[in-house]
Amino acid sequence: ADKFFVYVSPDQIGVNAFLKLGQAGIEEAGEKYGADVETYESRTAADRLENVNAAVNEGADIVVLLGFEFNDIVKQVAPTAPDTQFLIVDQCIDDRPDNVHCAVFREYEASYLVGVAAGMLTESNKVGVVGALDIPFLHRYTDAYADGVKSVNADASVDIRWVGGENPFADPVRAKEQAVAMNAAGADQIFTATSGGDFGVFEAAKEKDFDVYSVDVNQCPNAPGHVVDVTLKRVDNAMVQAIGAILEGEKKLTMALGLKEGGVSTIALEEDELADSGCLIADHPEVAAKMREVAGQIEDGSLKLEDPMFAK
Amino acid sequence: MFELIADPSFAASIPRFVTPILLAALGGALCERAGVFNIALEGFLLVGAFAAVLGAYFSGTPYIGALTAMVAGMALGVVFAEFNVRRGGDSIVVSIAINLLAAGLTTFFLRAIFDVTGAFSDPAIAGFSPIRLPFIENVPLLGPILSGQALPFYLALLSVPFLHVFLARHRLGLRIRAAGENPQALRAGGVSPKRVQLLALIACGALCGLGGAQLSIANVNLFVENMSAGRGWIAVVAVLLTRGRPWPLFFIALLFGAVDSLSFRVQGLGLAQQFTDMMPYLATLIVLVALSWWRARRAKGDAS
Amino acid sequence: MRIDLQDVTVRFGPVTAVDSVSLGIKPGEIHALLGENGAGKSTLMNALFGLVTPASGTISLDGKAHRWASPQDAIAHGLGMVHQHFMLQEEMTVLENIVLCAEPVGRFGFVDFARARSRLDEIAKTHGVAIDLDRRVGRLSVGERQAVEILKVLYREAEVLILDEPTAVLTPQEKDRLFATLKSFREAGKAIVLITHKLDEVMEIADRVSVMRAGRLVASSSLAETSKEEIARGIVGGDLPAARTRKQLSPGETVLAVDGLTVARRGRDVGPVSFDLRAGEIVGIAGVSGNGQAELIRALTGLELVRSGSITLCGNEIQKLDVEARRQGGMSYIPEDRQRMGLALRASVSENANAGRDDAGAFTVGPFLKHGAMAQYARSLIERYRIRVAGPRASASTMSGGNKQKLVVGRELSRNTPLVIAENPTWGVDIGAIDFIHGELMRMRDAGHAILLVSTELDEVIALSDRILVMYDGAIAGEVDGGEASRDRVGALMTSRAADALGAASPGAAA
Amino acid sequence: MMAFDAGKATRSALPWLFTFLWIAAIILALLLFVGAPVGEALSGFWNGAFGGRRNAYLMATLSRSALIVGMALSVMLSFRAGLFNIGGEGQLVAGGLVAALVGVLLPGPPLLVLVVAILAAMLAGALWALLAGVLQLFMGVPLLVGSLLLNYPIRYIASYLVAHPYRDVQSGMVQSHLVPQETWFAYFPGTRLDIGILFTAVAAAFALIYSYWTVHGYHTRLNGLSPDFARTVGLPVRRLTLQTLALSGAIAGMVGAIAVFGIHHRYIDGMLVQPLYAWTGIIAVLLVGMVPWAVPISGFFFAAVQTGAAGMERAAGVPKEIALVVQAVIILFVASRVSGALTASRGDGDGHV
Ligand SMILES: Nc1ncnc2c1ncn2[C@@H]1O[C@H](COP(=O)(O)OP(=O)(O)OP(=O)(O)O)[C@@H](O)[C@H]1O
Ligand SMILES: Nc1ncnc2c1ncn2[C@@H]1O[C@H](COP(=O)(O)OP(=O)(O)OP(=O)(O)O)[C@@H](O)[C@H]1O
Ligand SMILES: [Mg+2]
Ligand SMILES: [Mg+2]
Repeated sequence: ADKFFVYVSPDQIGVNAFLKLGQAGIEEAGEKYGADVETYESRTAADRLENVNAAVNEGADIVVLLGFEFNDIVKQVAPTAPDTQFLIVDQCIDDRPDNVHCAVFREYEASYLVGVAAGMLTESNKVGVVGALDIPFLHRYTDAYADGVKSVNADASVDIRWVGGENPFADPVRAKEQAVAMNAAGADQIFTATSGGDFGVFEAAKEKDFDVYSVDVNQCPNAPGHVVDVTLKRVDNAMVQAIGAILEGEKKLTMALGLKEGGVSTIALEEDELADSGCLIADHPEVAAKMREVAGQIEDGSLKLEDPMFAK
Repeated sequence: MFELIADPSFAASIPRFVTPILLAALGGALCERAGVFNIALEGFLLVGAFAAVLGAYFSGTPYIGALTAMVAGMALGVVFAEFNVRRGGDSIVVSIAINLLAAGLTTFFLRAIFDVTGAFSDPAIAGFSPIRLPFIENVPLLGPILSGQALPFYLALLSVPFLHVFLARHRLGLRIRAAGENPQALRAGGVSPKRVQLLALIACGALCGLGGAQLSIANVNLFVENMSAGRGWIAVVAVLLTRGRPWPLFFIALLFGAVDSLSFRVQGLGLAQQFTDMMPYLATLIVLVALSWWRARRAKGDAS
Repeated sequence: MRIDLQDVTVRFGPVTAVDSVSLGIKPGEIHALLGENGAGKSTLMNALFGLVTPASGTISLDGKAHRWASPQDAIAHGLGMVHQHFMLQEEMTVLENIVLCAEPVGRFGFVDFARARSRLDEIAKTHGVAIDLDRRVGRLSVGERQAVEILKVLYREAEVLILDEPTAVLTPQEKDRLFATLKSFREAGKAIVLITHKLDEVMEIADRVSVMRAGRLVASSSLAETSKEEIARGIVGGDLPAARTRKQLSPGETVLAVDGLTVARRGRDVGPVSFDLRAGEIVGIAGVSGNGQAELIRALTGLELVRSGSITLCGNEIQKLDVEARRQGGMSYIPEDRQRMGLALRASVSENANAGRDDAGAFTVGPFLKHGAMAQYARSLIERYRIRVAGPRASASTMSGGNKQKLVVGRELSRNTPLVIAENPTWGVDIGAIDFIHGELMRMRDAGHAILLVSTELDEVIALSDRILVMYDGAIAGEVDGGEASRDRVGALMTSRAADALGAASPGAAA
Repeated sequence: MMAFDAGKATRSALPWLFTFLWIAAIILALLLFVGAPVGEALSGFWNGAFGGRRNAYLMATLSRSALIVGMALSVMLSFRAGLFNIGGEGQLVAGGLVAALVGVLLPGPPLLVLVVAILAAMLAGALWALLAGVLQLFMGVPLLVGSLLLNYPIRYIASYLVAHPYRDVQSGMVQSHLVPQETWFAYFPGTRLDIGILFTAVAAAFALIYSYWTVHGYHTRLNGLSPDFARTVGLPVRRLTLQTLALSGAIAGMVGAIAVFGIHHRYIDGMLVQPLYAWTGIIAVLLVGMVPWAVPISGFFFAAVQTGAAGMERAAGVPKEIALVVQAVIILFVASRVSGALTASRGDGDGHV
């Protein structure tokens, strides 16, 4: 092939559904546009820089970078590599040169919807959320979820906890313990955004029999009968679209993808998938209906949500 | 705060935190007593966790999983012995290398065997199910701690008195202590200290392997890279602190497990996660300082 | 059981430690093995015992040739050895030490301690060697430890006993008890090999005497056919150095004054100790090791804190000062443990020679070292003290024990301080080096330095000291004038409970 | 200095050859296990470590080795003094954190800010190391344990500071604000290698001179070889311990500043911990038996193994994890030869005492 795309992940791809989607996206784009593709996985901040440099050095036409971790690096590297196009998925930077493009998501819109469901379904009036690490990005999940809960159930209390520890994005043991602890404290609806830890939360749900919510892709089959709904993030679609636009010569492309653009979603909104999803939401049509209603308000702008990432 | 501690799920979680640390520390204690300075418990645990998943996945039973983990740990013990005991490599160097080797091999085989990076989870991984103890489970405070845990926990509990008696009265236990204290004398008695140290390392590998199995197929049912997540280091500290004596070791491991378990529960009280993460390490430091202060006092008291 | 060593040769790399030695040991005899340091005695016995493998030669028991794979083999065939450096586990009890490596096991490999106890009861009855089986060895005196070693050998039903310098650390009284026990073994028909440097003991107890020099057996005959002088000539390969004569000097002013000094120790404090030391005299401190000498020295040199009392050096109180300040105030120290405290073995000779020098200006410029000046200084020590070593850059670990000791002695004596503390300065070095070191100490004394000599070697203390202080149980038990000192007199003051360790069978000492 | 002896060298050549063959065989076995094309993997490794357009990958290796060698030097100073300070990581983090915070918060001319930040980073590293020393000397916590444990609090303190009070909110990450662009280290012309490596070079020169030619270095070495000996000849052991730890910590702190001003231009949570700079430094030192002149070479070697492994992954799809295995295998075989030899020479002599 005459074109060469490189996807640089910010972390180990592993079971991280989001990063896996990025890999799927680059492969799809490669097929669609006839390009060789490669994936460079990073583990550390230093790796990220080295990988981006290596991608340029290996002559990539388009370097796709997933995650906000690459902002500084792109700022440094892009001006020195005018022949390479950089696509940052998930965040954008100011004062970009022409060869830097962005595609961002408004995950908090979907998280808010999931919060709405949890707020309606809780019987104890206590809900919980576990994030991997107390970082701003994950507040898009945790805070938006909490806001969603409060919007339908002002009395409900939301317990926000973090996995932390030595290995926050892949510590199912601690994730599970957090979920168990929250459940013991009364929470019956728990949202998990813990990457590798999600499995731990699912196990806790199976053992202690409570409802969970998760992120990125349909995880309902991982704990049948316990996952109510998940937020979806269409990284692959976004990537293919953005790469197409870049190949057509677009400069400083910016794509922002929320509910409206179909960049994020939840199972409840996907009426054709709903029945076979294995998600509990299928058994709660009134909740799904409410979620669709709120989604409509968000899409038409009548309900405005703050991006929790920049809060504080 | 009180609510947190009274919560039965807190009590029930303690054994899950304690077991890997305790098993690794008991293994480390055998090495310590045999005069092998093994600070690679982290690596031993990790290999155990991986091998347990491997065995449990392909056999479909957690027992084979635990057995695989123990065998893998024993193999790592042999590697340690080869380089430290037989070739005379510095124990700290060998330990660091073993830790690296464990991290490298587990991630490497994770990718080579299961074709994933980061983590491997599959319904086919057969985990331990909780064992209910008929009468004990109804005892108020102890019930949730002692009943409903996985097999490795009970084995760990039994190991403590067993190792105590073993070191005091068993032929090999005697020789292990001799190898640690005055290997020259053991050699003069016609027993090769190196052989004894090899055996201690193998036993250490088996115990750590079981500890790893608790992490990966009892606490959860999956393997994640670097899953030991510092627990081996805590075990090392426990061994150094107690000079490898089983009973004190048990209480120290219990303390660490409880603090660890407590530490992220207090997140619920609004403490920043960074500070709760710090707690086990600070608790360890405090115990260390207190212990040496107490020892110094006692030594003084003794002399006067 | 009769033992024959035939043409046994042992090599360590290029060194031939034992060179084609043939030796017979008969049952019912005490066979003394003598020779200089490094002559190969221990190595020969280690070969017999399976601790080292001979390059060639055979070992036969009752005419049957054997090759040992390990000491266990030798033990199984009835050999027992008491090593000079005791092979004991301090943290374990006496009983555990005795059964270790020969454990009577019950089910699943657990040790049957009850069976061991009853066996030991019997042994106590037949040979009169008994000791409390539940005490920790770390708390035993030297004599008691030796009893444990002997019990170990008896417990294994040894027919042949090898004792490597068993008497070096014993008081005369303890020695008597040991010899009584050995005689009872001889009557029981056991063969005994006794390695020692002390000719009087050989004359007292041996039936046969063999002498080694430089790895070869130079003489072997029954005691009746030889004489003390002949043996001594055999050991050194020539005539003995003449006995030293001491110049009478009148001691000068007080250099060191110790007053009511007590030092913390586990169990019971050491002290209070008080004594004076004047310029131009050698004061010896004798005593069985473990009676507080080590603590006293550590307190004097600043290595350990003083609990109470005062130390005055050249008129200044120093008990609160650190080691460096005390050394600068006029103290030098030859530590007993040259491997650990006297030298940094992996550093070079030059680095060792220059450590702790007061005249820093002579080998430094600002923060930098003058390697040349350091080497020069090391060379001067090497020459003056006739140290045999490749050169200043050689690693200290390449020197033999005597030469290591000379380096330490040289370094400390050349500081020319008013006070020299010498702790077992000739421990384990051979006759030539001993003579040299004694000469240097006497020379320093004659030049008006004060010397505190601490030694477990009674003969050394008696030969060198102007006054002798005897320590027992953490205090000074008495003082003996150098001129009137005799082994018995000093030995009586050194008397310790340890003398009881070998049982009531032998003539006891008053405790 | 370790004298070079030709006769010894020939005698020890054969075991070294075997060592090398063992390592090669294990690597080969791993490559075959994953079915990687061996030739491509090896050339990918070489290219990834030393090649690239305009030597870009060599520059990456150098950039990595600036930090690894720096940490190795820090560790070497402690270890040679017999101080098992394995808290380099914490000292590194302390330095990096303080450098970034000073860079962000201190107003003034860039050069001044830079100088103050680097000095402050060194001070921070030194203080963190001293804490471990104080714990050992005055509270009886063994240095090995104390220094290890102290790695964790500082890591979480740093994490907290850049997650809450000093977070760059706009970036959405747990990281501090950027330090002013004028304070960034310049690149060598035509490369993406910053001048941080010059600091490491200066530190290396200092460490070598210190170890071989200074009185302080001589004294700490004696203390390292035999603490009992050092005490007996009246060296101020406590002071030496604290001074050495401070020195060692200061170098680690400086390395943190290099990472901030040369590479990341801010403090990002985990940036100094995850790449295992400190542990790699420890290994680099132990691999060569703490011989000072060999330490920078050894550090560079490990940087090359790491970047080379990434190159191998790009070129032949060999999992990068192999680098960890390779490092471990090299350490096991080589270090056991080196330290084995050291122990042997320790034990000789006449056997008395
Ligand atoms: N393991 C060894 N490696 C190298 N050389 C050794 C070893 N053991 C002993 N030697 C050397 O062999 C020679 C004989 O030593 P051996 O210990 O047998 O002497 P010895 O007669 O017992 O002397 P001593 O009176 O000091 O006990 C000495 O030169 C010693 O340094
Ligand atoms: N150069 C050496 N290298 C290694 N090991 C040695 C060396 N010299 C001696 N040894 C070991 O140390 C042991 C004890 O040494 P040695 O024979 O000198 O002591 P000893 O006879 O018990 O004491 P002493 O010399 O006071 O009689 C030897 O048997 C030997 O195994
Ligand atoms: Mg000798
Ligand atoms: Mg000897």
